[in-house]
Amino acid sequence: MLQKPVISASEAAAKVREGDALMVGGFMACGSPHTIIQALTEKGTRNLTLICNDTGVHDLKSGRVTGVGHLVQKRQFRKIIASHIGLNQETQRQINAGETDVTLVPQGTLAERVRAGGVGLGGILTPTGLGTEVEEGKQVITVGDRLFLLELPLKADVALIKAKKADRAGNLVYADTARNFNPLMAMAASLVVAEAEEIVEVGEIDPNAIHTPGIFIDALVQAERLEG
Amino acid sequence: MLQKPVISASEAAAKVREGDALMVGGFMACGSPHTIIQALTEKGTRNLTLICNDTGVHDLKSGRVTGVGHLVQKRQFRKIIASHIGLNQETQRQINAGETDVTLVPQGTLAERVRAGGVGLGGILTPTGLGTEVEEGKQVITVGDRLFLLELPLKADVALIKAKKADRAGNLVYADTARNFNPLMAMAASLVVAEAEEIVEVGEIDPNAIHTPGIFIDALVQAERLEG
Amino acid sequence: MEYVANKDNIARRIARIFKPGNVVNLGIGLPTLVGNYVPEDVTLILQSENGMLGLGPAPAKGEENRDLTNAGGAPVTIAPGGCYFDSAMSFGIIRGGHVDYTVLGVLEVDQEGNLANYKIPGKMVPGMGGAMDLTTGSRVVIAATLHFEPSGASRLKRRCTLPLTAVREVNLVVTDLGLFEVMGNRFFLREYFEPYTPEWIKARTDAEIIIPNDCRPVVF
Amino acid sequence: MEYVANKDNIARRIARIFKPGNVVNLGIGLPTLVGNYVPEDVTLILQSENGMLGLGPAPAKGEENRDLTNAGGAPVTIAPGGCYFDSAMSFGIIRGGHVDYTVLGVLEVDQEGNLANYKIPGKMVPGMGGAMDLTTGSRVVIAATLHFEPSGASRLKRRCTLPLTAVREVNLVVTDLGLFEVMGNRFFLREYFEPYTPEWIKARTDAEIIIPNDCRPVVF
Repeated sequence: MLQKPVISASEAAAKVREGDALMVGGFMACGSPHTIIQALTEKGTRNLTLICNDTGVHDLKSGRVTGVGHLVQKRQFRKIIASHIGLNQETQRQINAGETDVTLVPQGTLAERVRAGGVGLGGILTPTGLGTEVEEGKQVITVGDRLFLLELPLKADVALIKAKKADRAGNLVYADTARNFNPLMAMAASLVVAEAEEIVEVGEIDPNAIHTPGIFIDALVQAERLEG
Repeated sequence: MLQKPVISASEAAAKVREGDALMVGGFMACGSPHTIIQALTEKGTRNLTLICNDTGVHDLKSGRVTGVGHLVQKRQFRKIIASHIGLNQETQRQINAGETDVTLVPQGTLAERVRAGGVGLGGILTPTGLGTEVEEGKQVITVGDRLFLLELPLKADVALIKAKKADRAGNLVYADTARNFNPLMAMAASLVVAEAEEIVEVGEIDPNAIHTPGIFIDALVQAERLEG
Repeated sequence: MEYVANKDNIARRIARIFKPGNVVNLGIGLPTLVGNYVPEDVTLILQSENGMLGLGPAPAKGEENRDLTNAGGAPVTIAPGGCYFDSAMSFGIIRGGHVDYTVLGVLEVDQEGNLANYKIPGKMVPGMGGAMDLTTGSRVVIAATLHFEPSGASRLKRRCTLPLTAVREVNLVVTDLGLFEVMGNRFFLREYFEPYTPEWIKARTDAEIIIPNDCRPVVF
Repeated sequence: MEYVANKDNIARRIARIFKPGNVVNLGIGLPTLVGNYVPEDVTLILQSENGMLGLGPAPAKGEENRDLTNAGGAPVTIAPGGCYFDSAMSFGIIRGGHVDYTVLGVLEVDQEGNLANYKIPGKMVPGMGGAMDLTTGSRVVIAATLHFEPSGASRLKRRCTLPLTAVREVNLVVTDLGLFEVMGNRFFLREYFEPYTPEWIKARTDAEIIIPNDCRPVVF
């Protein structure tokens, strides 16, 4: 089994290019790759499209910012695809000011769209969003006497994800609710960098306990920043 | 967390009724619930529809039969949905004799259809089977400049699955390649009985290592027959 | 008779709907209160859409696990027999009909069973998060809400005016005035909180309300 | 010149196509032989569609694990760094384009890149198993087959006559006569096995064969 390179957070950030579609794992910053996010914030790469469950927290009063909220704050995104932005007041401000294009996607649909991108489906039919604004512009497919929305796959140029443990072959194990979108995004991007709290030798993880097979992972980063 | 009943194999078999759609886990009998299969063979319930990856082995010369092949041999199915029947000569014979209606489904499509049934999707779009006999009678959906087959969800009345270990809440862990269709079928049937080699107390399985959440499981059976 | 907002009554009444072993998703905010009132002999399996079954209470100060939060990002614990999974599985559980009850707050709910809770155009666009899937997929959808908006208008409408979260998915509405069942494009007042009376409630509610013969006061 | 069937030559030539780290699925039968000839310095990651990456060699007698088989149901082992998953993930890997090469046997393959290997109507209906997904999803599809049917007809056709497994998905065909690339609805003979000559091969093959200037003998 070939070993995957272990690179620095700034090397990981350098793999994200102007204009890229970028998936970032995490749910309200739980399970986000904070070390790489910090490096990407410092690098300041712009015109990115973000695909993420949410945009973390940004409280304009207290100044508290978490997760990909740091990248939003530096206006590195021209477009955001997320299910929830309610706790990030800066995202809300950017929408109202017309600075950033935000598309809201139901969370379960977002998960299936990312999965579909990873597993080669041309789309999935879901009842979620029928009869709501989410239906706008979409094919409605009839199956028997039921209607469904056709939701299309999402793919990205780069996915930045976070694991609890990785082996050198790139096999990943996540912890608790920090799993969330990480295993889905691992499948759906051309280049995938996984930040891990612990990087162990090949063979040290039970093959039945691996959540993400190493073949999806292009490089590993040792996590240094576990919150933020 | 409520405990799930541990029942006998014959009690499990009695839950399958004449005419039921029945999912059975396993891949060439690896990971099949052999103890329950034996009980159901003895009970002889008929007119069932089988949904299974394959029909195991049945070598008419040697008389060797494995997995759901035992049920095929007793002609308990009027319909079989599977991806492969090549090593079961009795299934082949029943097709040729017009005794059993067999629908062949590409294996990846079968997996996604069972998953779709379990996770509430109205269908999935796959490129697999386009331009082949698999396309017959199906909606072809255009997305951009690509064509896909619309494949519909599969559900069952009863699923009989096999785990390595279960806790009393029904949480399951599978071993090695004996996992295969078991976790998918666990989600897609009205009633799910899991046969397990080991049944432990709640709390004895790491919540991050659980493959199938206990909420899907209605009853457990202690495995006694591990092959066949 | 004067109206006094009472969130706890809503939570207490909803808490008595469940049976042991039910799989329940409690939304952030008012619905979270429901957890405080579930009878001791009713063990629920709480689903949290960020990826767990067996959601437990908040940890003691200093015992927080940064990898274990609820859907609002707050630290929680896991109950014995619980487990973790990814977001596709989490919403597979939800969309697939494996959640018995979802309890969620609303901005508006109408007598057709529509609800609105994710967007006030031009004002607030928090996003639907998991709400659209939860309302579409759960077997029973319970809207938990104060009966009146701050302006005094009832949140129970003939027709929602805000962008919908889901169409015809609400089964029960529990407010601090009573418990309403949505049936045949009407609200049926099944129970009411004393000292309010069915007539008082009907008079102050925008939507059409049916008062069946067996309508009765809530008894705890 | 007399034709002598030679499966090993097919396997040996295919085995030299891969680069270290490639994810490869080898079908049951002839393709399985390929594993015997992969150079020692080329570590492949073998995918087995019944649910594993890191397929290892057969276990020693008495060391079989009944929970660990290949897609044919035969006992195997797992290589270091390998892992297990369910059938949805397995075919997600395949359909999603994460398998670099799939090698599979065929009954017929044609110059448009179509292949047939799962059904002879009225005679044999084993089912497609994973073959349709493997040919549709893998980045490069290699058909591995003896050049001739038992009847003497070539398996490389202008147009398949049997029910198709996949349409226009075959990239390479390796037979015991040579290595053919499918391009622009033709077979390009890139390499041939001596003592056969390109002209000899072309004369005995049903399909249209282009012999490019740089066509050369296979050298091991």
